[in-house]
Amino acid sequence: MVPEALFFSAILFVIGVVGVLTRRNAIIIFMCVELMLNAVNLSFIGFSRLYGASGQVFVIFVMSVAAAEAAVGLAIIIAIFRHHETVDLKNINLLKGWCSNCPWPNRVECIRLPAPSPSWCGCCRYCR
Amino acid sequence: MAIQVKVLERPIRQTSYVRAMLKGMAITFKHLTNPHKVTWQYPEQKWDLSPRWRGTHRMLTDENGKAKCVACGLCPQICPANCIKLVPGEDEEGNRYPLVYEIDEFRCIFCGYCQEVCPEEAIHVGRHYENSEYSRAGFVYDLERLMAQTHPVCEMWDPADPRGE
Amino acid sequence: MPNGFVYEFLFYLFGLTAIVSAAIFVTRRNAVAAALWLVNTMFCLAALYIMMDAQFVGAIQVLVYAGAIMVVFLFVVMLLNLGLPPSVADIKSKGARIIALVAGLAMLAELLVLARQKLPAELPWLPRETSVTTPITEPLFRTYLLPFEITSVLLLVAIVGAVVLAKRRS
Amino acid sequence: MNTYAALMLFQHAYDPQAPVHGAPWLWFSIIKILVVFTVLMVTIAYLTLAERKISAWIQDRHGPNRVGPRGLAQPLADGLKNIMKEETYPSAAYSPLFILAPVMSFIPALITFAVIPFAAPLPTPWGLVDMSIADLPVGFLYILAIASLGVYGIVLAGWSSNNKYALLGGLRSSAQMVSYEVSMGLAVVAVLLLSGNVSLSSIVASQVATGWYFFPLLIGFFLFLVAAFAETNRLPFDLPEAESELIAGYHTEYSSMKFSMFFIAEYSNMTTASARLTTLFFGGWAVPFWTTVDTAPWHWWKTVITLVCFMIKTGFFLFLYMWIRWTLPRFRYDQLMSVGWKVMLPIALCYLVVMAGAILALDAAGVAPSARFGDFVPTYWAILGVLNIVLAVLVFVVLDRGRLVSPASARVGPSELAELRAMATRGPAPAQGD
Repeated sequence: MVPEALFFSAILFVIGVVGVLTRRNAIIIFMCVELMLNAVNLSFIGFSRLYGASGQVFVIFVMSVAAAEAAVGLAIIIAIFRHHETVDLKNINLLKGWCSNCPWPNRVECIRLPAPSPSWCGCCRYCR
Repeated sequence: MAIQVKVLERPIRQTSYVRAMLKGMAITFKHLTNPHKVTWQYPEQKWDLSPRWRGTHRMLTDENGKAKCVACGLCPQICPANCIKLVPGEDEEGNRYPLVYEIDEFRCIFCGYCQEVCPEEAIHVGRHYENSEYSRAGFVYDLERLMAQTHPVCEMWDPADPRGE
Repeated sequence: MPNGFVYEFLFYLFGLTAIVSAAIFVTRRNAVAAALWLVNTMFCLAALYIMMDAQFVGAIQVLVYAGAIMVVFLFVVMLLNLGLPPSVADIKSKGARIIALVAGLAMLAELLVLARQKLPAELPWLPRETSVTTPITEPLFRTYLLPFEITSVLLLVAIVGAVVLAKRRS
Repeated sequence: MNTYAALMLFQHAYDPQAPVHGAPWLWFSIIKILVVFTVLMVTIAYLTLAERKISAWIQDRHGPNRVGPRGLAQPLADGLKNIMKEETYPSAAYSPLFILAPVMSFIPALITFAVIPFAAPLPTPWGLVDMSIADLPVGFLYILAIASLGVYGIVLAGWSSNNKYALLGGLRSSAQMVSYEVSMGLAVVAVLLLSGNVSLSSIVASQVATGWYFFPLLIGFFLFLVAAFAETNRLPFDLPEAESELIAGYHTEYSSMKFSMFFIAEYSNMTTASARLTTLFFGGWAVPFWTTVDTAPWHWWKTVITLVCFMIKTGFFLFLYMWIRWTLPRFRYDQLMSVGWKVMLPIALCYLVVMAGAILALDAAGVAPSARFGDFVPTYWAILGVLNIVLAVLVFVVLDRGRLVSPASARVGPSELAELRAMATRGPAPAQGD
């Protein structure tokens, strides 16, 4: 049954990767990452049938790391949502800077960008 | 309106939640095992009505089985809810009697003025409260129905003490 | 017993259900429905773990993933009111989708090639009388004691970090 | 060969005192599932009647007594009414999940019972039949895992109804259940430390051997009891469905049989929680002071007696649920959260450390778990029990001074309190305006 388990694990992992690449909802991307971790866990369990119970120990480590990751990641998403009122990754691009006509209260900190269209920078919900 | 503030000082021994909880559970257990219950088992066990209870009406009859009413018109006159409909008639001997006598028990406020004002002591409010119908029309009691009621009538005052002293 | 027809049938059933619900999960626009499909995948994985003689991990999988992590996800979705669809548009351009598909297929091919390595024979199953936790506790608390302790510190750090991040500054 | 001879052949092929296996095992499992399901559903139906009767008696009333003799057919009437009522679907609801939610709360509540051993094993001509549907080797973890799934039904019901009260109920319940699950899990780790196994049948067996765990694990039992109340959303923790604040919380929008399923889920959660308390702390099906019944060789009358014993113990906890419901008022939400995180969790953690230390110390001192003082008092049991009583005195007398459940005024700082006191002594303020 181990080859089948590895096969399932590979497909699940790839589904997770494709999800991360194509989705823009931060929460769903997060869940895709969890799916990838699960796929890896499945192959660990499969290998523990071949090499002994250490694989199961690693699954437990992966689960605790996933739990920690979920806690911190969701906290980050909540913090971003408070600021931007969206979880769309298209709008979460702080590193790009801010446009000049952004009505966001922090406009004074904005960097004036040589943007192709002066009315759009996607930095917040007003100039999406 | 002035606001008055009172700061409660609670002794430390009263603030324990667990002890208060156990005390409360003892109280409820005492009630649980107490055989004395306060519920009235209604259809079997009925409430004793006061002699002055004013419920749905009843028309008294004379020894010939006819209504005592002489259609004088005082009760529709005094009725504050205007719920009594009376059409008087007169037979060949000159006795007045009600052709139509209807009381809308939904409009009635059970003040008992009709009984008080009736010179023949014909219309009475009764000691009765179990009246349910399938339609609103069923609550318009006509003369036959008023005469067919058998429940005891209200005593507007104690005959031994008519002025309520 | 582990090689009967019923066993194989159930193994494939759970595996395929896991894959199908994972595929449905990545295509849902509604975040709550997506989360539930993911929970279904995790259940099927727990069943697979149990069928591969890892009962303890199977139970922990349901307890931690389905019972705690996904509930927290749902909680956040509900708290931020992100459940209903039109809030987020996904990557629509054909080019990006093709790139994602190609990348996925390449990775799948790579993984399948790796999985075709010659595998050693499977270990015997644990006898029914032994406690299922014993084979895990030995490596967990002896061989991997240091990683275990580091994980506990990591969890502590994560708790503090989550509280600090999500706290509303007044 | 006639049928009787075939039966005799089968009978000789199996040993009545060895575990049943093969095809008879499958048949017995199916029979056990059907019987347990039926008994559980009937129990739940009559629990609703018991709840109403007990509430009535506590409030000096008679309770339902119209349908059938002494009201015993009332559950049937209720069920019939719920089936015949109209189902309503709110137009704004997300209907797939709206329909799924009652199912999701119903199923975990029922399948928890699968691992609970409810009687001594029954010897049959085909072998020894375990009196639990599936005696999983990870039985205890299974219970924790399934119990943590109960929250889904409530959360989904709250979210899919598209109603703000329902949503708040769902949010509250998910926060509440996640918080109390932690202390629930930690409180029973002590049980696992004592029994040394996570399978429920071996937990019961070790309680038969060394005495029931409620005494040596008194505080663990108390924590588990409180957490079980919180997990089942019963008073004083019924915040998710607080009528006065949230109408009915997550099931505001549900009617007829779908509402009924939430109700059944609540009562079957209560039943399984009581059965869990019985199994983990009160010796499961073991009969007190009668070791003949609790040990092999098994016989059918032993199964019957232990089954009755299990039912009595579970029934006691069910009664406790109702008794507490009709005694205590509901917590405020901040009290609930602070009890969960600031009281239960630290106590559970400290308790775990103390108990692990005590067990380690006893082991180091060379006290065997089976050692006994005199003739029948088990040493382990007595020493840990005394330790727990000391701890209980510490917790309930020293700590419980308006801190476990604090009034609103506890959050007023000393300076504000002084201000309030000054205002109080000044007397009524002069009237404003005219």
